[in-house]
Amino acid sequence: MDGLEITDVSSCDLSGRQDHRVPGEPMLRVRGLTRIYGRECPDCVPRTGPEAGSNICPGCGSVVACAGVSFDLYAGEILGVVGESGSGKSTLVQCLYFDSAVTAGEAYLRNYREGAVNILGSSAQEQRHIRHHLMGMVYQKPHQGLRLDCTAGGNIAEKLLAAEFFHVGRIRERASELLLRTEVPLERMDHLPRHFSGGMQQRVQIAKALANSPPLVFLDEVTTGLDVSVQARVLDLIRHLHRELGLAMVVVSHDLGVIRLLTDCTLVMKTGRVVEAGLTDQILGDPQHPYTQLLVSSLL
Amino acid sequence: MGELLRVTGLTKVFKLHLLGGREVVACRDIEFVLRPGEILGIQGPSGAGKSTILKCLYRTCLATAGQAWHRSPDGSVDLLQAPAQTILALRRSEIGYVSQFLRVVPRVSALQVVAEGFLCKGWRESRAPQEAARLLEHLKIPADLWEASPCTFSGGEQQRVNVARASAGWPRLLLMDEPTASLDQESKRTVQELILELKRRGTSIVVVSHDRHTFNQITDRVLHLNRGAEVRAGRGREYAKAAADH
Amino acid sequence: MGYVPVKGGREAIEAAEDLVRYFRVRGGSAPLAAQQIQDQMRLAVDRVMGEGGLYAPFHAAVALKQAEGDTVEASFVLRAYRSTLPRMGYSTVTDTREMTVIRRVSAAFKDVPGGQVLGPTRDYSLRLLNLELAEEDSRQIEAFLARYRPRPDGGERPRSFPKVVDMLRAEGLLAEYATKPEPDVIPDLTRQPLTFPASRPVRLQSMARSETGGLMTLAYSSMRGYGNVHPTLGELRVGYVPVSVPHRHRAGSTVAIGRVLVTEAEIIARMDETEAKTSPRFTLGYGLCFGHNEIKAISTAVLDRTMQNAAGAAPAEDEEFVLYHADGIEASGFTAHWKLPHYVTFQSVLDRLRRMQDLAGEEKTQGEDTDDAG
Amino acid sequence: MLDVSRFDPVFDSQRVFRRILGCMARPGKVDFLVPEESGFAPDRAVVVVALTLLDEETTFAALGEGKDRLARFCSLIAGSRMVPSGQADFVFVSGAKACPEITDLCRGSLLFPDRGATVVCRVAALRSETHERGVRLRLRGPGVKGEASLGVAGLARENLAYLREANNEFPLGVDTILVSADGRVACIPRSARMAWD
Amino acid sequence: MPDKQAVRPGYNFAFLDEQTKKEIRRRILKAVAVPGYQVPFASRELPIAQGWGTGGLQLTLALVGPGDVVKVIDQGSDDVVNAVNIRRLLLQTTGVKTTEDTGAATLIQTRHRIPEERLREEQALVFQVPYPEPLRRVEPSEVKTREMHAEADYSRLWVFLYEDIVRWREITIGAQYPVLVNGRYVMDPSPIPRWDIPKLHMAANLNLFGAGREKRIYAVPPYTRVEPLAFEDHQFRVESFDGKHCAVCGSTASFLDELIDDHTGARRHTCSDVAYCAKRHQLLSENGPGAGRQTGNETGGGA
Repeated sequence: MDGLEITDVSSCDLSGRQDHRVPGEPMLRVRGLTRIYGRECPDCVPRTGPEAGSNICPGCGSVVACAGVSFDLYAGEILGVVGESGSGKSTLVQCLYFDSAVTAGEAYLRNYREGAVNILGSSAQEQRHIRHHLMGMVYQKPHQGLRLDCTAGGNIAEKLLAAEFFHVGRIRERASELLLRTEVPLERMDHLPRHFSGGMQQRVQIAKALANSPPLVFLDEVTTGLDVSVQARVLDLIRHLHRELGLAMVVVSHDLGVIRLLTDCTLVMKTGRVVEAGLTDQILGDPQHPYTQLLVSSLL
Repeated sequence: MGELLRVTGLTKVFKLHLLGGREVVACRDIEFVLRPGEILGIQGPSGAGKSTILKCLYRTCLATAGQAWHRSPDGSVDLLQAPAQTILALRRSEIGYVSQFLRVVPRVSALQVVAEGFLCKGWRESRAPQEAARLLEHLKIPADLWEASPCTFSGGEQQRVNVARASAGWPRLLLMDEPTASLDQESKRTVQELILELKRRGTSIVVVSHDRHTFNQITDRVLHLNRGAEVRAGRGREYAKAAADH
Repeated sequence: MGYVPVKGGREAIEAAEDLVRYFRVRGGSAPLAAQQIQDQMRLAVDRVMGEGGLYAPFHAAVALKQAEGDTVEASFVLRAYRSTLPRMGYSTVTDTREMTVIRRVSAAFKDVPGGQVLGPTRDYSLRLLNLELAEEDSRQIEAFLARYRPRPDGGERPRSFPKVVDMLRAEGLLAEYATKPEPDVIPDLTRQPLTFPASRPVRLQSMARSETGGLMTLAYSSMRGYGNVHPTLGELRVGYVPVSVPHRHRAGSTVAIGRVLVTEAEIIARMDETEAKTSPRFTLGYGLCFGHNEIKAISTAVLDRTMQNAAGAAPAEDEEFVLYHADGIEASGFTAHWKLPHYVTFQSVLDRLRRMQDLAGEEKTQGEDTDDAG
Repeated sequence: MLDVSRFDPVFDSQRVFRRILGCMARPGKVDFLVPEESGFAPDRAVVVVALTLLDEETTFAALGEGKDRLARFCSLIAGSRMVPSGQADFVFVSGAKACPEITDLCRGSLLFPDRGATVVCRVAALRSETHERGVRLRLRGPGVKGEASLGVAGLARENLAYLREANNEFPLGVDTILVSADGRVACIPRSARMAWD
Repeated sequence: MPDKQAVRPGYNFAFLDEQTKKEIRRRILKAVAVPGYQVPFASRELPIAQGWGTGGLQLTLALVGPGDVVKVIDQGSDDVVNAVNIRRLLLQTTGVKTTEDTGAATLIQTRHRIPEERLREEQALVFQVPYPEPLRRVEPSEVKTREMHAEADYSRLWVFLYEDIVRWREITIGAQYPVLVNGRYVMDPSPIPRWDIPKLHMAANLNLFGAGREKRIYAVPPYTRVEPLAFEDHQFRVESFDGKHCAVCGSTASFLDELIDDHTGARRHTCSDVAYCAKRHQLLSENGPGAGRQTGNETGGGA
């Protein structure tokens, strides 16, 4: 055949091949996650949500930030969470990263005690341990995830030190590696992020979140507020790191473009509930729920 | 001879909430069988639901009813119902899809786009770019474009990258939606050759095309949607034979 | 060797104590009687009782004498004395409506039921240095007392008044009373550790013992805008309240054991934004302290309200900041502790600095070597 | 129950406290609270602990055998308030019978682990070596050089298991003062790692 | 036996009332049970200023009994004014026996030093603590530092140390070096020099810490792991007295004070632990050079 010289499959080295067919146990299992701010009453959940058109309980005035959220996240997968502001998507990741307490619900992490323990019910010291060893978080605003008065290297060190990595030389090696990867000039390592541009701060934050190679990373509106060109660079970086490190990620964004670019599966949230869940290209191509159709139609 | 894919009762009704819940039937009760190594064409007028069938199979659309049993080495999977993770795994390992338009991430090079197809099918990091290069070369994408993002390419070039990406790693099942649309004659020929090479390597293909010529050249059998979904033999077999003789 | 280790600390301390005494009496004037201080340095005594956390005017007067008039030092002496006293029991809740008022003003209403009672105040006196006082003798005092007759609407005559805040409350303009105290049992700050978040009774107790100047500074920062609550003085009262304790053997009945002079301030502050459910209402800041100390009571009330600001960032809105820093005994003790020897810590820091200098020196030398090589 | 007037509130409580402290600081160490020859009622050692540590500012609960007598005593003499065992600062238990409530006692919080309860547990006898009638505890952790051994008679193994469960997430937990009928004391702070035969 | 004559009439034994002592005793037991954790306590005002040892003193007053022999030191010396003052209060309110001999004491109250002489199992060392919170360096809020302890979240302190090294090539903390107790709590050892830190690790004696103004009690029981925070490649170091020795007893294995001669301006060094120095000095003068076996800081010294 002219022009077509393709190695035969039989001679192809497939030793790196993994069995993709059987996803096995999910890396993170979330069931019925609920977070209510306020006094709470028995009506809070039944009388709020997409049908009620509000997440404020008419009975007691509590805010049902999210309720009954369940999903599975598999190793190496990127899950998107999309919805307008106030839909509860940020609360969801904040709860999973233990920044906010949950009102109800369970979550199991495969590599924490064989996935047998509800991490949302664990004590604060266990949760701290989990988030230092098994999780990373990138917040919307760099100052939420960075200490602007500590050096860039110090910020990365913080995550490593929390995971009991007590060797200055190796910390600096690892920090250099991460900064290189996130395209932050190495000579900025001992400078304060306070003086960095927004995009560079965000890249330092990503480097910090990934410092101890967590299997699970949360990204909360990480490109919101960045210039378009910087946005593209940050998204690129995330994709690149994901492919390279095989992390599982939960990406929260109100921007469907970001969701389409990064994620495999998506949850669509409205007034604290998941109204639709599925493969991202299906959600974008064939949205089922009226709200999702509205969301997608406003994108296209 | 066996079956790779058996589709029964595939129906898709779009419910348009923004239009007051109007329902649009895209296709109804589609049935067909795809055998290993076979190329099945789907033909019909615009709006007959050809693309929808492919989308339902690839799960970018949710079928309203029906089944689509795909036989994979680990057992049979109903592509219309399987959990998202199974679909994702199948997409990575054995099902490819050529959409009508290429949609890629900006700033990612053409070579990388295609290499990723190899990587996720288990090729080694060191080999994938070579394989990707060969595919691009075959599809006559000029080498000086490989490092550029396909976003900047012409429509024809984009479409060839699209085909290359879906073909990367030799999927067991390939769903092609207008693979030769917007291509010049020579490019069409190149793509047709690649399709036949895929078939030679064991890939089974479902193809939707308006291009009667391509269709006639490559398909083994054709599903006619406008005639009550009748299936008849295509002429691809002979074309393939001719090409091989050539 | 000529070196003698530090010895003789005890002798030095004793000599210093003698010197203190000498400095007090060397002028040769007649010794001050504690009673004189109690009578004539009334406000200093009140301040010492408040900050010392012990209602004991005579002891406070002695403490003032011992401290040569330094109120912080005198309160410290009084508090230390208090530590030796066993806790006999707790009084029942005292209702300040039962106060025998000697002074009462409201800035909220022109004509307040019961009227404004200026009482013993300097607020409207011209602050002219009164040199006649330098010459004051007992004959003049006797003459004044013979002339002075308490007026029917003031002075020592007991009266009680309706509370301004009760009137506002009756009109629904002010938040209701909590149905019960915040914690079931009112905690005692002097017996239980201060932890955060602190309950309101703990905050109020803590401020009642705080240093007047410290509280005033913090409250002033709020008034100037750092966490401003826009206060209006609803009512300021000075007077005597009865103190009762539960009867030892007869459950339910109480025994009156005396009365104490207190100053109470209630400030009415801006509407509360957290209780959006109910119709908007004024909020209240409350302050009470021993003795006659209006600055302290008002400062306490302003801070009480300021600390209730949710999610405030100003120092006066941060209960930890206010309660940890306003205690005069603690602050003065630590301020004074810098006078203690720190030889060891300084030696240790010196060691670090020398080491850093050595390292910097090494670096410099290495740099020069490189220069030479180049 | 005992002659309270013979307990000097200043000097006896100081002495008893120092002994309890010595034992708390050295898990496994056995000391005397009351002279061996004093021949007081078996509960005297418990009462001495109560007089030393309880007052109006503490709460307590009494579980198991003799709880009513003890409760009366603690409220009357020490002025301590009786509350449900899950809220009590001090919980008196009798060691011989299984006492599952041990796992539901206040274990403090991560912010304030010191709010965890103190268990005062009555046992038959305490020896720093194996006791012929009892269980041999092996203790490790702060206060112990290597491993300490403690022989306890009259302590149900279930209670040891309950204690271990109550102390399974340091720094949360309860601290135990074991007092024996013959006036001895030994302690198991929550920091101790415990094993038994 | 206590010296009844020295006791000032009208005061409780050991100054504090019994309820107060009980409260402090209960807190001490909790402090011992949770090594390194700071137990809040109500803290009373004493007749010495807060910041001058009221925390340590309250512990000592709650511990002391007629059978005790008490030693009080400040900066290693029994005769510094603050130590004298505290001893005076103890004497006036308890009549208890005091000593300068470390070995003879049952109870030692100290400010800023641990005696050079190794303490024994039955001895208790009470530290006066100005600031009990090791995290105050990086976080001013008590609410937040308490949370950090609750979650064993010490990374910010570690970052502080890391940045110190990046900036100065070494950790700059002089005295009051933070330590990890029993692998769980980071603790402030009070402003003792780094020299004394190794003495806390697996010590035979009970160590109690009291902060009166800050109202905290904490403890390190005997035989408890106490590890200074350090990096694998930046080890903890004690103060260096390389080539220096005590001008009085010749010791090269004790923490030295630096003295400047009034007349000549020359620098000399003497033992900071005066009682230790005196003991060695006496041995030397009785038995000649070589007799003063160095009993002190074998682990810390010279490192």
